[in-house]
Order: sequence, then C-alpha cells, then structure tokens
Amino acid sequence: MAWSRDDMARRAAQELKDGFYVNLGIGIPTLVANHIPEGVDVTLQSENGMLGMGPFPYPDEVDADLINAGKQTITELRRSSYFNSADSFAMIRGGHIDLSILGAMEVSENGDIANWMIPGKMVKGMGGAMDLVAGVKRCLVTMDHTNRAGASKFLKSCTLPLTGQNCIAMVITDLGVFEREPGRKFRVSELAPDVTLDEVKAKTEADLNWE
Amino acid sequence: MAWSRDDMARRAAQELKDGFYVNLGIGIPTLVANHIPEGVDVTLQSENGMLGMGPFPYPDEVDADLINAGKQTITELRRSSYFNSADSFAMIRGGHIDLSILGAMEVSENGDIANWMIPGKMVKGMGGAMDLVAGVKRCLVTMDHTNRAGASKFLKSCTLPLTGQNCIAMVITDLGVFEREPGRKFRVSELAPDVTLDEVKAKTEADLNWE
Amino acid sequence: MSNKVYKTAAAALEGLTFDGMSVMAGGFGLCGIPENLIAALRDSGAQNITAISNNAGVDGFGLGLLLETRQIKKMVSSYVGENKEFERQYLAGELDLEFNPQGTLAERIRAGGAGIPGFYTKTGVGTVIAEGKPTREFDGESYIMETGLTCDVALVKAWRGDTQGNLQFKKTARNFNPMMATAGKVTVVEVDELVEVGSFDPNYIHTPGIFVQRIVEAECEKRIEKITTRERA
Amino acid sequence: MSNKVYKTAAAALEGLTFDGMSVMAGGFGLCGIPENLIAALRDSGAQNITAISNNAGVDGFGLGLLLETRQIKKMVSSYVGENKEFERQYLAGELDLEFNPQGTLAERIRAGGAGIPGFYTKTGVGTVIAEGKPTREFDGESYIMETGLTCDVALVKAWRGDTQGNLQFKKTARNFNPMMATAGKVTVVEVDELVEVGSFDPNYIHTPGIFVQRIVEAECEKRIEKITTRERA
Repeated sequence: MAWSRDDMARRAAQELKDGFYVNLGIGIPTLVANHIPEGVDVTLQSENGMLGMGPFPYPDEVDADLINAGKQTITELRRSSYFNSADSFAMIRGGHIDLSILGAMEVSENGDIANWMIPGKMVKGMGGAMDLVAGVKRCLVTMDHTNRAGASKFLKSCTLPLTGQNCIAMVITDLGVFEREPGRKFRVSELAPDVTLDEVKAKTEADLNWE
Repeated sequence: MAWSRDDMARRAAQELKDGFYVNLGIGIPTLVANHIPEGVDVTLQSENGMLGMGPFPYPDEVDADLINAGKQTITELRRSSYFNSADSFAMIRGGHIDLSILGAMEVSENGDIANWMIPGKMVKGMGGAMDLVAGVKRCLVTMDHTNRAGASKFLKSCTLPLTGQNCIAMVITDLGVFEREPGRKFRVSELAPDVTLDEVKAKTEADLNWE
Repeated sequence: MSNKVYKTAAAALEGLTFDGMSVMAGGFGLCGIPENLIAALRDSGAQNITAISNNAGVDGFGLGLLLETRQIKKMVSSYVGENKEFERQYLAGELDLEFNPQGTLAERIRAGGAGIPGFYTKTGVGTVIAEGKPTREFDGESYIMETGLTCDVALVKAWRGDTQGNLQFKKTARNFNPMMATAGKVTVVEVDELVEVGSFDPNYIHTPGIFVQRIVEAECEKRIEKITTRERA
Repeated sequence: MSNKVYKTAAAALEGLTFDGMSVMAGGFGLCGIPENLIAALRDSGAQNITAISNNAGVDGFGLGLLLETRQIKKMVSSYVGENKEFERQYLAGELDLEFNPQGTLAERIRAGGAGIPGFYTKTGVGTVIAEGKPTREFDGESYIMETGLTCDVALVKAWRGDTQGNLQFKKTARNFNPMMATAGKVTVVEVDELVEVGSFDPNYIHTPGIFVQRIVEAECEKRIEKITTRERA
C-alpha cells in the first residue's frame, strides 16, 4: 500500500535531528511540522524573515504583520526572531539552514529539481525556491512518484526548467525513500508497505542503484 | 596671517549644510564639531557603528561600550542609532554620507589623496579611510599647506601610496581654500588673511587654476 | 532644521514622480506594503513605471492598483501568482516581467544601497536565471554574477518612525523594507505611528534616519491574504 | 534537546582549537572584544593561527595576548597601530599581515557568512589594495573584486544572549561581532548576561540563534583605550 501524504510527511520528519534549523516548503512539506518526533527540538525558518515559526493563531490572535512564506497567518514562539529578507537569505545562501523539505514536479537521477515553472502555463515565479536548493545544507523532496497520467516524476533528466542542479539528497515518494551520496546514484533505502521493487522500477524513469 | 588649526576647522564647518550626515576624521577634522554654524543641524557618523555622535561624557558617564572611531569615549544623543560595521560601511560605500572631512599627508592636483602610509615607517593600516574617500558624496581635506621641511603637500601627483584616486573636492589649508569641479583643476577660492596669491604659488607644487 | 515629516502620502510624493521612473515597494505578499504611498503614486499619474517588489499585490490592492491603471511597464519580482490583471497584461505582452530568485532580489537591493555593483551567488546556477550572466569559479564551484539595484524612489512601510527618520519594523512586516530604504535615490516612508526623536532605544533601531528623506504617518488597512487559524482546545 | 550553553570559556572552546586554525575575533579597538574567549584560545596552546580582526589588541590585552605567546602567524586587519609587540614581530618578519580597508573587511565577513564568494567595490581602486585583484567595469567605472571570508572558529562578544543563542549587542560594542557570528564554521559567543529564552522581544534580536553553536557567560574587564571626558559646567 503506497504512502499517503501524511505518511510521506511522517517519514520526512524522521530526517529532522535535534537542534536542526529547518525550512519547510508548501504542500506535503508543511505537514512535516505535525510529525516532529518526540524529544527532537527543531526551529522552523520562514524565508520572509522569521526563525521559530509557531502554529496558526487562535482567531483572536490573528496579526496581519505576522505571516509565513505561504502568506498564512502564524504565531511566534519564545525563541522567535525576526529579520529582513536580505538577512533571511544570507542565512539560507550561507548554508546555515540544516534541512529544507520541498515539493517537486520533477527530480532527476543526478539530483536536479524542477518545481517552479511549466512553460506555456502562466508563470508565477520561483519565490525563494532557487535560493533554498542552492544554499541549504541538505535538501529533501517529497512528491508523488508519478503524475496523474501515471508517468514517472523521477526522471533521467528533468524536462521542465530547473530550480537547481545536483542539489537533492533524498526523495520521499508514495512508493518509498531514495537516497544518494554526493556524486553517486540514488538508491532505494526504503519501500512503502506492500510496494515491490518491481513496481518502483516500473514507475521510475531514472537510472537508480537498484542493488 | 595664515590660518590656525581652529581657523581651518571653522572654515571647514561652513561646508556643513542643514540636515547633513557627516563623517569627521581625526585631527583638525575633529575640531570641526566645535564650529558648526548656528541653525545648521548635522548628524555625525562614527564608522565603528553609530549615527548621532554626542560630546565626550562627563567622568561619571564613561561607558566602555560607547566609543568613536578614534577609540575615544563619547555619548549618545536622542537621535542616535547603532549598527554593525557592515551596515556602517554600506552607508559609507553606498554614498549616503553627505560629507567627509579628512586629514591628509598629500593631495594631488587631480584630487588623489595619500593619508595612511609612509613606506619604510611602521604601517598602522588604513582603517576606514579608503572606504570614506571612495564612498562619501563629497570629501574635503584639511591640512597644512607645507610639511615641516617647508615642502608643498599639494602636489602634481602624490608620492606616498594613495588612499584614493580623484576623490577630493576641496582642500582647506592654513593658506586658503581650494576647490574643484569634477574633471577640472583646483582653483583658489579663498585666501587666509594677508596671504598673497604669490605666497600660495610659491608653496604649491600642484598645477592649479590660478585665474 | 531640515524637516522630513509630511502630512499626507500625496504630499510626501510631491515632486518625486515622473514618467519612466523606477520604484521599489516593500512588502511580502500584502504584509508590510506601503499602501498609502502606492495609492498616492497611482494618483500622481506617473506612467511607464518600473516597479521592483517581491510580489505584485492582488487585484485592486497593493501594486495591483497600479496594474489596473496600467501605470506599470515592468515588474522585477520573485513571485506574482496572486493577480489576474497582472496575468492578463503579461500574457497580452503589455507588461514586462523580470523574475529574480527571492534571495537574489533581496541581496541585489541591499547591494545597490551599499555601493556594491555586483556580487556572485550559487543561486540559479544551471537554470534559466543564469542565462546571459557572467560566471566565475571560486574553489572549483561555479557562481553567477548578479548586479546591485537602486531606484528613483523607494516606498517603504514601517511600524514606527521618528521625525529624524529612524525606523522600527514589526514582525514579518519587515521583509524587504529595510533594504529598499537604503536603495532609493529618495526614500519615502509611511508609518503606523510617528513618534518624537528619542522615543527609540538607539540599540534597537532597524533603519537609521540617514536613509529616509520623507516620512508620513498614515492609517493602513492591512489586508490579510490567507487567514489561517486553529481552534481553541 | 541540544544544549548550546557552556560553563567556562575554556569549555566553550574545547575540541575546536588546532594548529593552523583560522579565527575571527569581534571588536573595534578594545570595545566589544571576546576577552575571555581570547584568553581561553591562548591557553589552548593552538599555534600558527590566522586571526581576522579589525585590530590586534594592545600589548598584553585582547589579541595582544596571542601575539605575546607567538600563537598568531597571520593577521587580517584594517588597523594595528596600538601594539608594540605586534610591530616588533612584523618588522622582524615573524608575522604575516594583510591589510583590508575596514569596510571591505566588514563586507568580506558578511559575504562569507552569506554564501557570497565575491563582490565588487570602489574602495581601494587605484591603490595598493587593488594590486592583483580582478577588476570589472560597471557603468563606466572601475571596481575591484573582493572575496568572502569565513573561518574555523568565530569568537564573538555580545551583551546578552539567551540559551538558544539569540544575541543582543550594546552600543558600539556591536561593530564586527554580528557578521563574524555568521562566518564561523563554529561560532562561540561570550556574553555579559545569559538569559532565558523568551527574555528578548523577537523584533529586537541582533543575531538569531541559528548562527551560534556555543555560548558562555563570562565577566569582562572592558578596558578602555582612551578615556576622554568633559567637565561639568
């Protein structure tokens, strides 16, 4: 049985280590915050200028001057700090964030990622995604293994315009977990329950290390 | 009668305009603060990270955490703000300071300045001087017209290692005031009392516009 | 004594606006945008504006106001997804658009204000963003050069400001505002609250007054794009 | 939960020091220097240190301590005039010295911490500082390229810090400390006062805890180089 979105988020949350500073993208990555393992203390960064992102506010706490990078209203914590966008991306570009968890439209076998643009469609912009994949120490993708048409999103090389090159260290899909060392091929490190290696092979265009 | 150090500072102070942000170097430039014309409100920057430098403290106010760029203890004003050294020099390099008044060992006829190093002597370093002459909107030098040996300090070209090129708009010496428009020669715009043009000519190596 | 304080947003922009001008506007989404100054810029009638702002507002609010009136010729932004009129004009070829990665945009603005005409970054290497840009290797890795950005007028939103132009920002409404304050030939600030000089602890001033030429107190609507809440247990 | 708090300066440096290491030390003159961490670095016995610091302390205080024991191989500074032992070692060729204009030094450190390997500046064009450095024209003006700086260990002095490493600096003791905090592979901070998380207003934190790996509360002498006062009228 393939993993649900929450299963994928739960699996991704296991990559969080105590003391980590983490940036979570929109979609499945946002759900990761609900699955942080007990005893693991992480600080969430929001690239619009905040460390120590708290949960959504109670209705009477909503503050227009306090939003996350997804433009949702949020709250602060005792540890929180605010800073400007240049300082925020200095933090990201400078390699101070331990882990970024992103969604993707495509990931290639050499760790490229495409998640910001579909040519011919209205282009909304890359926001902070290019900075995150270029700067964060370790970038992890959560995505469905195939698109709605059943085609693999884990490709030999990305067909869509890239967000970044050679920057994804781990991919978590509904079928399993795929990891790579720098300069090596991705290997299958975990399969979702009842998912077979053959099923993954059939649904993967990328050339993985299948050992 | 040639100008005294205080006369030179008083003359330099006439270059201050209401609302100016100003950086004053060590020596005669420091004295300028004592001669700010009435009705002219200026804010002094100290490149170690302060705007709105106040006077020396009373003995019981001395604070080791509050010094100027000359490492002297100072005080703050109601308008003061503190910032880090990168922000301080962003302010300087970015052209936000209206006027810098500096001392000099040599100035050349094309506006070069040398004021940080004498080869063969122990070199103490340029501190913030190179940033100031490169970044501040208008740089003005106060210096004696000749050195102790009677040789001109206003030269065809500097003999000492430069602090900056083509950056000095006005030179105030004990003999007078010398101004230039960008790309033009310095011209004599004022003489100290009883100082003759011939005396200035005799003591000046630089080729000035003597009209 | 020189005076930086203006009574209205319109007065604060007087004499500064012209056709073909470049403008920066602070804010992230609708958070921390100079609402009143943007409205005053619209009312000025200036045309063919190049607007540098992380986002393009929404229909009928923020920079959306200037899109409605077609006063914007070009946008430099990182994300513009929330605006149908923007989309229409862009797809019709009526509007020029330059995408910058958000961190690159923020740094370009800081660099412009800091007298740094160019810097190198890894962001965008191997993507369309790198096309046509000089590259250089450092320690065997490839970087692209980005340039500093300045503008004719920077429109900034702060929380509190004093009459000398010293500013404090509130929470995530800080975002692009402090850098933009440094990058305008003229910087105009609207504040929720104008206070007397000496009201701030000098240790905690986010933007020193040197960067601010004009300041106006103005009431903000502070529209929220996505109200997300939780229920009390 | 991970713990950043150490009991002594010596403990805070344990396992971080080694021969040939590069160190940044905050401070301007003797103002805002990490006195206790510098003393602990001396006591660690690490040799052949490259020290990046705006100044070199005075004889017997600040980095002067490490000069006395000849643990410093190279200094990167903007001004070193207050130190006779420094002068002696330098003139004897025992010490390497790289001068950077103060603003260039500050920006190089910020750039290093911000993932910017190089940037262009007007500062030093046409001077010895430009020798051997790449140049580039922007808008017809010549600029020189300077590189980002990082270090093995950054020694930082803050006023107050909380147990998560969030920092506030006091007055002009801020100087180089915040940038250095971003540029160390490991950043160690000494504070006058260690406080509980939540003691600071998040709007007014100068250095977010993400940049701080270790923090120690330690008493400072805070020596003053030049006491200048005025008389009461």
